[in-house]
Parts: sequence; C-alpha cells; structure tokens
Amino acid sequence: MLYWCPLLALLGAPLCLCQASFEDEPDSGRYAIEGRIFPLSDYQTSQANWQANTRIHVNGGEFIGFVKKDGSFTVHNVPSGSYVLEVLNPEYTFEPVRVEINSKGKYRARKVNYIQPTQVIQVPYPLKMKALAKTRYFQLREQWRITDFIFNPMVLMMVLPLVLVMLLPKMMNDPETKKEIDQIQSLTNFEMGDMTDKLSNFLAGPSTAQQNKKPQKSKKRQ
Amino acid sequence: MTNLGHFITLCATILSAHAIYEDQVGKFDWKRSFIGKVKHAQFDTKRLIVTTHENIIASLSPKTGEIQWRQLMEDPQEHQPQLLHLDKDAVTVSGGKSRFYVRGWDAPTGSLLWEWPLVLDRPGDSFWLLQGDLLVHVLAIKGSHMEVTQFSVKTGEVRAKTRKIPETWVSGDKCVTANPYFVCVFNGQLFWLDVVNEGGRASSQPIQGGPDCNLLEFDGPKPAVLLVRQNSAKIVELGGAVLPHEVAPNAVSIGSSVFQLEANLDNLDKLVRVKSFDLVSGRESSVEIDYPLGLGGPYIVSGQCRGPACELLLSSTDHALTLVRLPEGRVSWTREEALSNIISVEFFELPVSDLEASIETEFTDNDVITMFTRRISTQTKQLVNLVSGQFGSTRDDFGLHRIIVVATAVGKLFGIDTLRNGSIVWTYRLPNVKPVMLLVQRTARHAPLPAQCVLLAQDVTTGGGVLFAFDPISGESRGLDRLSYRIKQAFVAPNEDEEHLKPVIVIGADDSVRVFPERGPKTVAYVYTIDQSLVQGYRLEPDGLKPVWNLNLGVCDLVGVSTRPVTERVHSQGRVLHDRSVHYKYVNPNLIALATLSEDPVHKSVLNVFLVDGVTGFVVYSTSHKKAKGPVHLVHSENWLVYTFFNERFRRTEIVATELYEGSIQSNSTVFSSFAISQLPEVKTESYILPANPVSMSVTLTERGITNKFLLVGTSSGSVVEIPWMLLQPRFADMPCGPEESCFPYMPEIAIPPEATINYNQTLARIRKIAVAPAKLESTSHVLVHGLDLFYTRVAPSKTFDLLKEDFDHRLIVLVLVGLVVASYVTKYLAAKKALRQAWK
Amino acid sequence: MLKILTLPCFLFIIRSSLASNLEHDGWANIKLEHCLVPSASPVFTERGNITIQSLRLGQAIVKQNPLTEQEKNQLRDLAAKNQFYQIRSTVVASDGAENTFLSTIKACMLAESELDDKLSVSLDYTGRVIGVTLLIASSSTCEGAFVPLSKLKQFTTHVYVRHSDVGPIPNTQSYIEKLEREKEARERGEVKDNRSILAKYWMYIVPVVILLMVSSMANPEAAAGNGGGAGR
Amino acid sequence: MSTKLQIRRQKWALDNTRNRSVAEGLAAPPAFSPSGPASSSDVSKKTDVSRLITKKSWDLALAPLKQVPMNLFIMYMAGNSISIFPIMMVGMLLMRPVQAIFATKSTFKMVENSSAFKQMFVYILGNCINIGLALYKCQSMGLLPTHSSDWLAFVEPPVRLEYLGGGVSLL
Repeated sequence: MLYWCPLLALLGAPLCLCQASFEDEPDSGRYAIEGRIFPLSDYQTSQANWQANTRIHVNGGEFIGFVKKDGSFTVHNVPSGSYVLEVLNPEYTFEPVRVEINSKGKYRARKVNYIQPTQVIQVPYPLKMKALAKTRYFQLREQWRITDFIFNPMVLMMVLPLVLVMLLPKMMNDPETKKEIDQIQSLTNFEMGDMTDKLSNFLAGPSTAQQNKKPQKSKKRQ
Repeated sequence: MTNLGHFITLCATILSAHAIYEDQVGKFDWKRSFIGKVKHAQFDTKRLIVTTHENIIASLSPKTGEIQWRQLMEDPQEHQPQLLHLDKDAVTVSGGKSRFYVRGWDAPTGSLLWEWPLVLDRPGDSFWLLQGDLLVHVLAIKGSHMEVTQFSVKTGEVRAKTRKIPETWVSGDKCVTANPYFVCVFNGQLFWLDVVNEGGRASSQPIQGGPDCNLLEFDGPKPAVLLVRQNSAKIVELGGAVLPHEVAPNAVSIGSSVFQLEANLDNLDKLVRVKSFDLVSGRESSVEIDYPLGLGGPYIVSGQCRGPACELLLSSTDHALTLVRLPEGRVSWTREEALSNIISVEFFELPVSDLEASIETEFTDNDVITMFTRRISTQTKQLVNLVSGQFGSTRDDFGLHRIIVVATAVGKLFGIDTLRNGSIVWTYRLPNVKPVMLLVQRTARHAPLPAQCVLLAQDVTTGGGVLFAFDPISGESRGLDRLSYRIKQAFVAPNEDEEHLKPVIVIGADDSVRVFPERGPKTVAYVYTIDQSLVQGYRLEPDGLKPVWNLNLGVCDLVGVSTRPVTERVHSQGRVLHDRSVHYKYVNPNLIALATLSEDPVHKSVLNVFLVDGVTGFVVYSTSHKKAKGPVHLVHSENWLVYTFFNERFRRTEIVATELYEGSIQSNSTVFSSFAISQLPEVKTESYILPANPVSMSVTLTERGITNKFLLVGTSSGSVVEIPWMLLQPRFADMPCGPEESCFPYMPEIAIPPEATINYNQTLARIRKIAVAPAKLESTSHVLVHGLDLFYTRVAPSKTFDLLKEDFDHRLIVLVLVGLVVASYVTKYLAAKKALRQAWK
Repeated sequence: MLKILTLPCFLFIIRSSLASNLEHDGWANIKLEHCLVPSASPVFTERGNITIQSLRLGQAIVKQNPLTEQEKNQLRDLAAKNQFYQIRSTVVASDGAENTFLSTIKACMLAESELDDKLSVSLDYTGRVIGVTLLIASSSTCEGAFVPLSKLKQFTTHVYVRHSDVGPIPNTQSYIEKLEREKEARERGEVKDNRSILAKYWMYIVPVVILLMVSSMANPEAAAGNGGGAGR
Repeated sequence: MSTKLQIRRQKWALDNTRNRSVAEGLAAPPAFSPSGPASSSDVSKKTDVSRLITKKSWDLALAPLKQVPMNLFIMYMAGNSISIFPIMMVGMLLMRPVQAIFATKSTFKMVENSSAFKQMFVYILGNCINIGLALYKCQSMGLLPTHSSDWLAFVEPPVRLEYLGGGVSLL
C-alpha cells in the first residue's frame, strides 16, 4: 500500500514527498482510504461513463474521492478517526461502509449500523463496494389487468348475485318447485302471523276472537 | 399487536405513495445546473474546459454553452483551483493554504485519470507552473526566500529536490508566473527567475511607475507579463523590452494577437467593442459586439482563434459567462452564473390576464351594444388562446404558474418562470450591492394594483442600507433608496395601507425607525435582535424603539434561528387522542427557536436549543444535547420544532422532534397574546436517527394548512428527501399505533426510501437552501432547491386530493356512460318485444 | 363545560425540581427593580430581593416591601392607561458573575391579578441564569383596567427556577428488544395473526352469504330460515 | 323448532294437523250459530267490520315494534367497522322510521277509526324506538359528533394580538 505523506527528513528540503508505508512512518497523521467499485453487470451498458458520475463521500463530503476508469478510488488526506464512506451514483444504490483508522494507521472497515454502533461486522479492506441494486425512484403505474378485475372481491360480490338472478327465473319455470315455494310461503306466513295476530286481537278488544282467526291467516303485511 | 413487518410495508406504501411516476419526469419539475464564476478556461476543439471559484472543473459545449460534464472538487471555502492546463488531458491543481490536490481528467468524459495530494508543512503563497509533464511548485515566503520543487505531474514523484532560493524580492502578493519564469515586482523593479530549468539566475529590470504597480499573467508567444498601472497596462516581455502598446488590464493574447475590450460609446446598441492587434504584424482591428444589456462589465477570460475566426470567452462582474464569435461580434450564448449563489427567494402569483381584467370592467358601460361587442371580442380572444394553447404570463386556475424572484449574491435579481423549464423572465442588476433578503409588500391578488417587492441590501463599499422596490412580475424598478446609515433590522409590518401595500419598517443602527413608504400606517410591533449570545427584544412604538426584554445565552456560537413562516396557517388547533378527546396545540406565532453550540470541558461541545417567546422574552422550553456537533438545522412550524445535529458519542446524525401542547383545555380560543400565559405548555419530544447528512431543512407550506406536513431535507449526497411529519411526531404513550391507526409505531431510525427523493436521479450539487411556497391548490406546495444547481418541483404531501388523477381516463368514463344509456334503450326495446310475444301466446 | 369552569383557571405546572440534571448546584441572588413611570429613559426603583439558595432545588426566599402610596398610585395609573410595567433584575450568581435582565408585562394584567406575579428564572444546562421573565398567569389580556388601590398592596411573587431539559436520545434499546422478540417468535413459527376470523376471511364469507341469501329463494331449506327476515 | 321435519311431513300429510285437533276443530253443524239467536246478523256484521278495522290498525301500529328484534339482529351483524355495507344498513335503519313517522297520516288514512289516535301514538313510539336504536348504532360506530374532537375542524385559529419581526442583522 502506497500513500503520500510529508516527511521532515531532509535538511534544507523541508518539503519532500516520499513513498512510505505506515509501518515506517507511524505519526504522519494523514491517511488514504482506498477501495474499488464493482459495478453491476448491466452497469457498463446502461451508463457508459459511470466513473465520471460516481463520487465518493467521506463523512458527507468532508473528504471526497473520484473513481478512476478501472473503478478504483482513493480518498486522500484523511486524519485518523472513524468515517462513513458512501458511494454516490444517481442510478445505483451502494451500501455505506464505516472505515476506522486508528492513530497507528491501522484500518478497519465495517458495516454501518446506526442503531447498534458498537456492533462490528467487518468487511474487507481495501474496500470492495458493490452496487446493491438499481435505485427505484419512481412509483410504478398500476396496469389494468382483466384478472385483477375479475378476482376483485367486490366484483365477485356483484357478479355472483347477478348470475343467480339470471338463473333463478329459469329454475322457477319448473312447476314443481313453484308449488313448493308457494307452500313454504304460506306456511311461514301462518307461523309469523300467529303471534302478531294474537297481540293485535288482544288490543282490538276481547270480543269474538276465534271467529275471525281463519280468514286473517293469509293476510300479509307489507 | 404491532407487527414490525407490517409496519415497514405500511411505511413503504405510504412513502411510495408520494413518489412520482416515471412518465412525470420533467412534467412540472426542472433543473438548471451552474458552475459559478469562471477562474480559468481553456479551449479544445470540441469543448471548453473551465475551472471556477466554486472549485469546479467543467466542460462546456462551445456551441451552446451546455455543461457536458462537471466535477465538484473540495469545499470552495478552503480550496480554490490554482492551475488548469489542457493538453490531451485536463490537469488541475486545486487547494489552498497548505493542502493541494493535483488531478488529471479525461477531457471527453470527465472521469479521473490520476490524482495525488500534496501537503505543505508551512503556509505560504503557492505558485504553479506546468511544462510538459513537469509540475513546478513555487512556495514564496515573503521577503525571505522561495522553495521550488518539481514533480512528475502524473505520479507526484519528485523530479528534483526542493531548491531553497534565498531572494528578498519574493513578495507573494505581487508575483505571477510566466512560463518558465517566476516574476515579481519589488521596489520599482521587475525580478524574474527561471524555475523550470535548474541553475537559472534571477534577473531584474527597472520599471517606471510607483509602488501601486501590479502584475498580471499574460500568456503571450514569448514569456511576458502585464504590468498594470491604474487603468492601463503594458506588456513586458521578460528579458526583452516593454512593448509600446498601451493595453487595457483585461488584455488577453491568443496566438500572436492581443485582444481587449473597450466601452463603445459611439453605438448605444452595441456597448462593447473588441479591439485586437497583432504583436508580429502590428495589424489592428476592432469589432463591435452585441453584448446583451443587463449584464455587468465584461472581461476576457480566454479565447481561441482558427484563422480569422475567433471565439472569446467573456466573464462579467455579475458572473455571467458569454461566448462571443469574431469577426461577426455575435454572442453565441450566455450563462447566468449568478444563479449559482442565491441569497433570497420569493414566489409570486401572476396577475389576472388582460382578458379577465377586461371582463371585470365589462359592465361599466351602459350601452348594451358596446357591452355585447366587448363580450364577443373577449370570448373570441379566449377561444383563440385556448386553441393556440397560449397561456402567457397570466394566472392559472390553481396558482401553479408562478414567478420566482431570486436575489443573488452579486446583486442581480432574476424573475424565473416555474413553467417552461425555468426560463428567465427578467433580470435586474444592482451594482455594488450585497442582497440580504426579499420582502413582499403586495402580492398580485389586489388587481388592478400590481405586486410589489422590496430587496433589502447592503452597499458593498459603505455598508449602508439599500432598499430597492420593484415589480416582481415585470422586473421594473419602483425606486431605489440608498440609506446613509446601516440597517439594524428590517421587516414587513402586518397592516396594509389603503393600497394594500404593507410598509417596510427599517431600524437603523442608531435605533432610528423609518417606514417605507413614508406615509405607511403606524404600527405597534415587537422586534428582536440577536447579537452573538445576546438576544434583545424591543417594542416598536410610533415614537421609537423601546427595549422590552433581553436574554444572555452565555459564551456560545449561535448556529440556528428559526421562526414560523409568516404566511403559515394552522388549520387544526389540536390533536385527537384515541379516546376522541382533543389535546390542544400551543400555537404561538411569536416563538423563536434558537440553537447554540457551546464548548464544555467535560462534554466537548453542547447543543442548546431554546424556544423563546419573542414578545415577552420568556424561555418556553430549553434543552441540551451533550457531545453534539454541528451542522445544526432547525425548522419551526405550527406547534413543533425539528432539529438535526451530529451526535459525536454514537457518531450518527440525530433528528429531534419537539411538540408543544396546551393540554385538554384551550385557554383562549379567540385571541392569542404572548402576555397571557395561563399554563406552561406541555412538551413532548422524540428523537430519531437520520441515516443521512442534512445540509438544509425545510417544511412544506400549503394555502390553508389542512394538508399533512412534510419535512424536506436536503442531504450532502445531493438528494432532497421528504419525511412525513407524522413519522417524527412525538408519540403519546397511551395511544395505540398500528396499521389501522393514523400513527406509526416508533422506529428509532427514520427510513429514507429512494422513492422519497423528490429530485429522483437529478443529483443537486451543494444544496444551500430549500424555499417553499403554497400554491392556490391546497394539496400542493412549490419547492425551489437552490445551491449550485437550481431545482424546482411541486410536492403534494397528501397527494393531490383536490385534483383528478392525471391518468384519469375521461374517454373511458364517457364511453361507459354512453354504453350504459344505449344498453338500457336496447334492453327496453327487447323487453317490450318479449312482453308482446308472450301476450300473443 | 362545568368542569372547565370549576377548575382553578391559572394552573402553573411546576416541573419537579428534584429531577434536575444540574451537575453543580449553586445559588443566585436577584435584585429586582421596577419602573413605574413610563419614559424614554426609564428610571428603576427598588422592588425587592430574591435569593435562590439552591438552583437545583429551586427554593427561593422572596423579600419585597409593601408598596408605598405613591407607588400604588403610579401603578394604578399605568394600569388605567394600558401601559407597561417593566422590571430589571440583576442576577449575581455563585461564581460572582453579574447579569442584568429586563422583562416587561402589561400593567393592567398585574393590577388585575392583585399583584400576584410569577418570576421565571431560566437556566442553561450548566446552571447559569440566561433570562429572568416576569409573568402573570392569566388566560386573557386586558386593554387598560382601573383597579382600586386597596387591591394593590404587596407583591406576592412566586419564583420558578426552570432548568434545561436533557435532550432525548433515540430509543434503540426497546427497538432491538422488539426485533429480537419477533425473531424468536418467527423461529418458533408463531407469528400470530390475531385478527378475527371475520376480518381475515371476509372476502370469502361475504360472497358465500350472498350466495346463500339469493339462493334462499330457490332452496327450500334455507328459505325457511330466512323467511322470517324476508317476511317483513 | 324443526321446520324441516314439518315440511317433510307436509309433503304427504296434507291438512293433517287441522284434522287431528279434534277438541276444537270439529266443524260446526249447519245452521249452528255460536253467538246464539239473539244477535242479529246485521249488528254482528257491523261490529265485525269495525273490529276488523281496529285490529288492522293495531296491526299497523305494532309493526314498527315488531321490527325491533330484527333491527337488533341486523345491528349486531353489521359490526362497528365503517365500510359501505354497515353504513348502508345504518342508513336504512335510520331513514325508514323517519320516513314512516312522516307518513303516519297517510298510513292510517285507510283505517278511519275513532281510536286511531292511540294506534298512531304506538306507531310513532315504535318508530321512535327504532330511531333510537339506529342512533345507538351510530354512537357505537362513532358516527355521532359527541366528542370535542368532532368539532375540532371548526375551531378557528386565534387572532394574534402581537406581531413580531426582525431577526436579521445587517450590522
């Protein structure tokens, strides 16, 4: 792993850039976060220039990084601490990663969990950022399908009785059933009429109750 | 009882219910992208690469001026582009103070090719030079020495050790680079040193003129600089002679020609003239250009010539970018880059159309025939308009067509149409003015009186107050008032005069009170001022300003102030509990929400939030969060307050909702007075985790306040997400929440589904503020997000319940109705036929 | 409605001072001065002295002299002319810091309440006084009032020391517990749908019922049962 | 009661029941008059008709009361959720008695009788009971505006007495 750091080594040349790894240079103070983006397979085709449209934000833009042609990125000049690294692309969603750099320059990357900040699920470092899915910004328009319509319970509730209404008169044409129905109706009338008649008879007056009973039997109230 | 899975799906459905459909893209929203004031520009055959003061590198199309690609580098507050070089790839050096980034960009696509950082261990003035793939950095330590380092531009490898060259003439502020030299002017002498090739020695040459001489870069055929003295300049070829030509300080050399701009006083239509002369042949020419009116004073940034045809890129004092083609002198395109930095936004309804106005005046005549002819003529006009589909700048039925008036940081006002992709209706430039805010004196509702708006601004040079009244619809001036004193406070008084004009009350630094217009009605109002941690309240009486209350918040940084929008209406005065009783809201229109951050030895920094009554100074509520960090965003609306901050202990952004209630009895249902406080409001709070970095926060506003409220949160990732207030509203402990109830069960982390992004995939750069205004349609709010980009859309938090769905099929319903009528007649006929047949049986 | 009327109208809810989150307790001494003559440059005269012995507990000792005749008359005039009564409080805290605060109320409200006023002393999280506000507990204002002198005798001031709340933090603990409970329940395969049968299967029940009802005309068995309802 | 059995029996045992009740069911012999010879046919016919009318009017008057158990059953069936069918049912429950009360006059027009006043009173009472039931149903469904929350939408925002401005500082 290579990164740049200022070195106060050379006299008369206070500014010098050198290649060093953090084992050699423990207190440089500035680190680089590295990683690579692995686009979805359809990425290349749908967004030919995806590298230019993708940005890396560390702590919401406190530090930024750009993506090179091969998908790799480096965020420079990051002091030790804990950072949330996000990959921003308008079309694809990436999962953010928390990167922790301790004062000795050791890196640790883990999943972001705001609810349980102490929970550590480590992910490999240098980061491998994979697109989760294409971002769905839009609502889908409901499409009218005949099956939806037919199996709608409301429609079923309406259609079934309609069918029955159409079928029943056909069944009624059968003389035998007709007779039966008539019978039932007369019977039920008799039963229901009985109680109420008694009451109204009672209220109408005590005289000659029995005589009028029979003719009233077929009376039907509306 | 509450099923989590259930709830999540419920949330998803509720949120997604507000998302737009894919076919609605661009139907009522638009986005305009900007780059800011241009710093460097380089022409290529197919593109124009620029870097700007916003620390941006962008590629523009030379034909149309459209942005081909744009890359935002670090925060422009601390980082500025230092160098732009376009060869095959574009090379930028950006940074400031002691941190720099050197980057190479692929010119056609804008993707990064290589990048390396440079950290200096001491501050100084840095100068950069690029020759081939050698990048030279010169660090000038004033009056002592300079340090020269050479790098390989692609890898950052040090080519040659840092040379420390002790030269006393190094001054820093009066130095430029002229490839391969580093040039300074010092003590009336011009010094230069070859910094690319080692072993060069400093040379010097005396120059005429006093100490007020300045140096400018000049990219001529030979290494040269521009020596500027007051308003004229001379070209000095290094190691050569001072050229005899007297040129303007904005002179630019393209090839062997020198171009400069001059004011053209001969032709009032074409105010600017390009003068050029060839350094070799000495041939001079001059072209008048039709420079657009309303733009500020121009200067040449860059140019390119192909034979006699030249293209000049002009920038102006109002940050507009113009491409001029020579020799025709024609302006190819203009970009209004002032819009990249907006200070204040107001939405204005359009006036009623002339047609409708003429209908209103129709019955003034007594003559029947003239009335009749007038009616016929107006209605034919209406018909013509309807057929031709012209609507013009007139009010529509739902108040969805508005004029957005924006005041930009450079002092230019714009009127922008909400329809037609945000085209600019008018502009007005106020030179030397720093706008502060727009104040609405009269809306367009009082026809035939036109709307009136006042820009409150500050003079750049004197700091005195400036009041500029104008018609927001046409952009016409109604008078400019330059005050001789500084303005302490200014606001619009609530009471209108007989012309429906609300007076602007201006309080000077000496506590003097002035009313604009002067004959405006006298008002009694309360005013508050915030000076660091001292909050003061005053009562404004006809005879002056009287201090009423004060608070001392202690040693702290004020990080946020929020008051309720003046136009906000609260429709519901209470919240219904589950037993169908009412918990009345404490709706105090005079509340000020303040947020401060103070240092604490134990808790690092502490966020304090105060709710102060602005009339009595009573601290209604105060709270504090320990180990909290900015940025803090506050939104106060109705009876609630929402604020966000960064919790350093858990390293996450938290959002807190606070709600105030009076209780089950409304103490006074007719009038509200801050003096009458019978009971301390009951405070309910709830805190959540926000999995985003907010950069701006706002709340939707509707005409009558019936519609649900949405919080609009602009995030650092460039999206603006809507969060229903219901999701944040503090829960009542005894109130059941679930799929059937009108509240959501508590979830500590606010879910932000992608459907909640109102700007869908139109990422917005560096969002600064979100301006909201109600439409005439109750369900809808206008939203303008501004920052580097401008994005306008409409949001309907409760969906457009007062409109038919746009996919409502009118034809289908007509078809069904016609079908039913026909079917009933047919069946009637058939039934009659059948009855007849049966009768015959 | 009756309940509302019988309730003591001016209820001041006092937050329990014992639950205060102050880290260091302290005391404060407040010197109260008031202005009874309205003028451009107000003149303040002494009104009394308040000592808060413990900011944490909020206990205050109020020492105020009865009003003199002249003061009574001035106050009555202020109230009658609907003018403002202003106090200036000088707070000396335990660390010696001195701060002056202004507060203004309507004089007529003070007179109508018979000089029963409340003094709200707001503290920040460290226990520093940030503001002193005079309040009258009332649900309505007045536009000038004439109050007899007999009612303006002496201030009965209640001091409320108001602390800064501790900001809420997201309640993640119960949420995690809830998640775990649900996870357990799912493992046990007992995700109970505790809606009633009718609520769950209404879309199947309703067509069946309707079918039954309609076919009752044809089906003699069902007809007998439904006949009662239809016979109306 | 097992109606099913009865019906089955009916199919083959016609009029069986009537014949079996010997005690009272025997047909009167010809020319037998139970009321005795004293009553003249003319008078008896008259009283008979008026009695019939009274009885008929009592029938009418009691009709709403007889609906009460049925309505209770419907109410129970409808449930307390607010959806289209329960609302339709409650609407019917409420509308029918109201309409009936308004149509009392015309209902009793056909039974011109001196005692119609009493019947009318009972009729209206019965309808009122039905309305009461319907209102109770509305109440239990939460349709009656009896809580303060039902009037919340009509509470106007209070007029603000003081106006506050400022906050921006240009100093």
